[in-house]
Amino acid sequence: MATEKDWTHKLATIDPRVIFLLLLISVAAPLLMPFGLPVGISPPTTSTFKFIEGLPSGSLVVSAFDMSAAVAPECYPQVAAFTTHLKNKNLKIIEVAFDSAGPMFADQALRDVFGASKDHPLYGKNFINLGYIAGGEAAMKTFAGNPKVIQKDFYGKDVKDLEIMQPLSSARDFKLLIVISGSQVDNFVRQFGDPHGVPIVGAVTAVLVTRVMPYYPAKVVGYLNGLRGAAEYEQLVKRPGIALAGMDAQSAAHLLVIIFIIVGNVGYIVRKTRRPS
Amino acid sequence: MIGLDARLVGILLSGGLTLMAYSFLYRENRVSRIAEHIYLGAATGYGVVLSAKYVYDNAAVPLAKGNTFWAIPLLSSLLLYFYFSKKHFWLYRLPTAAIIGVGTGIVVAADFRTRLTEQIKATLLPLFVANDPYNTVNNLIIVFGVLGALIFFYFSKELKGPTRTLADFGKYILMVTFGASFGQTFMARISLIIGRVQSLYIWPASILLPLAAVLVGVAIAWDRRKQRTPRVSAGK
Amino acid sequence: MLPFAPGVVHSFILLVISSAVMIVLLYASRKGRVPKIRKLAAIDAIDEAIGRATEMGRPLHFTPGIGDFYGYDAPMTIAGISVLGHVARRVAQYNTPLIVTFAAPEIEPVITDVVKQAYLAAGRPERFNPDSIRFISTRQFAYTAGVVGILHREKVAANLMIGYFAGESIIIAEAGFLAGAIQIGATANTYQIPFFVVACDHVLVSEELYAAGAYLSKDPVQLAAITGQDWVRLIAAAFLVAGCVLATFGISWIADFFKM
Amino acid sequence: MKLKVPLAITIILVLLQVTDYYLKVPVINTVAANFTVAILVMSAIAVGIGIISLTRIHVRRIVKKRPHSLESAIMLITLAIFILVGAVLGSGDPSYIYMFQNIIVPLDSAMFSLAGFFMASAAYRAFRVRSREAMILLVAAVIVMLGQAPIGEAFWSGFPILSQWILDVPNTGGVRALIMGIAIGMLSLTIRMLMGHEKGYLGTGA
Repeated sequence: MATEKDWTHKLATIDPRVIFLLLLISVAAPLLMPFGLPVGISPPTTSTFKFIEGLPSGSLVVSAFDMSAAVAPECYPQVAAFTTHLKNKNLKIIEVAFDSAGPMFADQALRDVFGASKDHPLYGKNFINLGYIAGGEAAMKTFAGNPKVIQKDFYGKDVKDLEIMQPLSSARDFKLLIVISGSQVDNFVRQFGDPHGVPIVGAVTAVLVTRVMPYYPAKVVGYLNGLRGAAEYEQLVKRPGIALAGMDAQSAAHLLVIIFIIVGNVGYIVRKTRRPS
Repeated sequence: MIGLDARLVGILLSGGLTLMAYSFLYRENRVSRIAEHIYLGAATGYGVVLSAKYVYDNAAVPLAKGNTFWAIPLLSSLLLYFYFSKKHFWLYRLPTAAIIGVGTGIVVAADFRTRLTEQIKATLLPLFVANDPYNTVNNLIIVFGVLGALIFFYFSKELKGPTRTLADFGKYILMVTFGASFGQTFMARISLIIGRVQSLYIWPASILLPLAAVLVGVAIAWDRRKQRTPRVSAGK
Repeated sequence: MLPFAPGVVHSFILLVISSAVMIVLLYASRKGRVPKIRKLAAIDAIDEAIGRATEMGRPLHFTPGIGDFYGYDAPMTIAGISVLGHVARRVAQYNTPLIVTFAAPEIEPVITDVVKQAYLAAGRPERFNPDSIRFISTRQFAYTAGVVGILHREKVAANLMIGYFAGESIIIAEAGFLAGAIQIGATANTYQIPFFVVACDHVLVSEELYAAGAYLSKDPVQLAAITGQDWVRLIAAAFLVAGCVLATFGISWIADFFKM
Repeated sequence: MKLKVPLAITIILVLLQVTDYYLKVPVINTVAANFTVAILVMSAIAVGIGIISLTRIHVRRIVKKRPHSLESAIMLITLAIFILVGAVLGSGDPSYIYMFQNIIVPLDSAMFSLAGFFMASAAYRAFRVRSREAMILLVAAVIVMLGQAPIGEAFWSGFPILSQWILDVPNTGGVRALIMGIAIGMLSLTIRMLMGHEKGYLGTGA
């Protein structure tokens, strides 16, 4: 008979805090001492890269920051990677946020990639940070219908005086919409993709990928899958960054959890097979 | 402007708050409670400022410039505040009904298309692809998976016979979906932990790490002394 | 011919048919046709959870999630509030402590109204405690932090999460588990369902959320709406089967209809 | 009156938005667009309700000297600081951004990252081979995890391919069925609302 003190019981009922501690160590250690496992590049990342490569120089691209600060560790490395790509291809970038934290990251991306945001000589000409529009999907609909509905940019400048906004009348003028999101892309497909035919690229958290896939490749032309997608894109734009560094920590953490799942099942199965005897 | 010192203080502050929040993983305690309440105050206050800015920029300014349309939402939303009145409580329902009407209307119209008819359209796959067993099998799994999972939710009666088999297949497909979604999310959440750990490795936040380790050690020793009986395992 | 937006005709036709089917069923039930619905274990478990909190004399926590009244989350919030009405009536009868938390301030008046009316309907208006209705924060994870704190500090016995949830679902559900609460999760946000599946005792999967309020009301007219869901489901399935069979033989009638 | 008027407002606006989506009628499209912006402003104004009741709860807790009143005081002080600084300096001011970056951002990420820890403990506990369903759930989750992290590829190069197949084929089927069902459920709820049977959202408790 299996008793309460039995080893199988112990295996099946490990204190969650032991798991928490080991998980923390498995993430923290490889960040200090990376072991450098190779990262392959997946097709959706390649198609994202190719689509942006194929845009004629000077095309208008909208980066929609529907991201909260909480998903920044996953999404911001993506933003940095593709903003670099947009800059290298000399495309015009309109940054707009549908989450209140978005404008800060939009600003940070400009500073990281261009070296400055609102004080950059090309601000208002090659890129702009329109700031946050409250109201979720309803706001997206309004913006898609008339991007000039926004009166002032994030820094309080009058938007109508800025060169980049002049040719805009509706979302039809956008050559690409990059959705940076940890919540959903369906709303962007509904308000930009379906009614205005704007191609969409998802710079999304790994969670969201299952929700993006039904739209790929018809409405969503490509997507980056969380931190891994960022690590892949960093390789494509030849700008290795924090995403690549994090991949070893990912490997260790995944391995740890799978080991715990196995251990738990060993305890469970042994107890179950013993019981009838 | 913000100088170097402010930057260091910022790193220390955010590192400290991260560790305070993480102390919850050991157990709910005063330190984690303080972090929680700082967070509640800061985040809510920030939300208020952004909402106020939105109303000011997008309604108050246009109204002041003579666009009278904006008086409608501004005034009608004041009815929401009758919520605090005992007598005319119900007046809050008028603006709420408007928000719900518009909010639901937008989503129900678009969703019926995006989530139902577009999905049917995407699933109209041939059940047999000549000389391509791989795609034939995939199509069959998708089509019967969708049908099975749809039927699985059938509310009107318990299913029997072949429809039961189809619904069971649907149930298994749903389980695969849930498992896959869970597996995919895990990487995302680990990314968040990576982000936090990386921020703690930056000097001077790194000096907090040994401090935190000592405090947790003391807390564990304290708890052990207090109750010599074995602690609850696995939660419940 | 109506001036349709491009590519929506098929959807409009199906919307009209589906709505018509549901409306006809509602009218039929008003005339006394009582629809049959199978037992939905996860929804029945709501009453079990209330019973458990009552026995233990500890609070029941209810949250409609972080949703508000517009956009994608609106219907889930509304469905959650509909269940809250039922829950509040029960806890009013049993005098179980109730805590309702939420993240969108505009839903506060509705929630207060629903809970107050429920206490009134149960004949116990004096038992209503205004402190039980708690707006936490508009910000997603600040809300989460607040709820997690409440689950532990107030020793919640039953935790009902019924409405719109996003990334916080696993945090609230696992914190509820660690606090020892019996838990029911319900959301139509598909990619959060797995977290409720692993951490909750019972889960209302996607559309069951929308059926829950009607099911609990036991009102024949509302139950008819659930039957309506089944009819529309069968219509969708019929289109699928016909379309796939035709597609197998290279006939694209149905596919063409969906391009209209 | 107290119910019929709000119900009428809801019905009219739902129908207006549905018509707006399907039909190109300039008058309707313009009116509908104006309403969508108007409700954004209205819900932004509603934030005041939250602040009033939040303050009420915490002040009451402090005044009545209930447990955790120190925490309540901390909450109210931080709340006041964030509102006042934002109101005086504006939300784009460097100091305000500094406060946001160093207080809200780390707490946002720390709180969200708890999900990683909790997924690990939940997976350990729930992924047991108790039934056929549980086994399928477990196997799918583990394969996809191995397909995601580079370590999976290091074990067997097939993991990413198998994981991608799971995501592309069975998962697509499952997700489609779920979201189709949701659209149907949502329609059913809306019809119940419009027919005046589902009144919970008007505060009458279903």
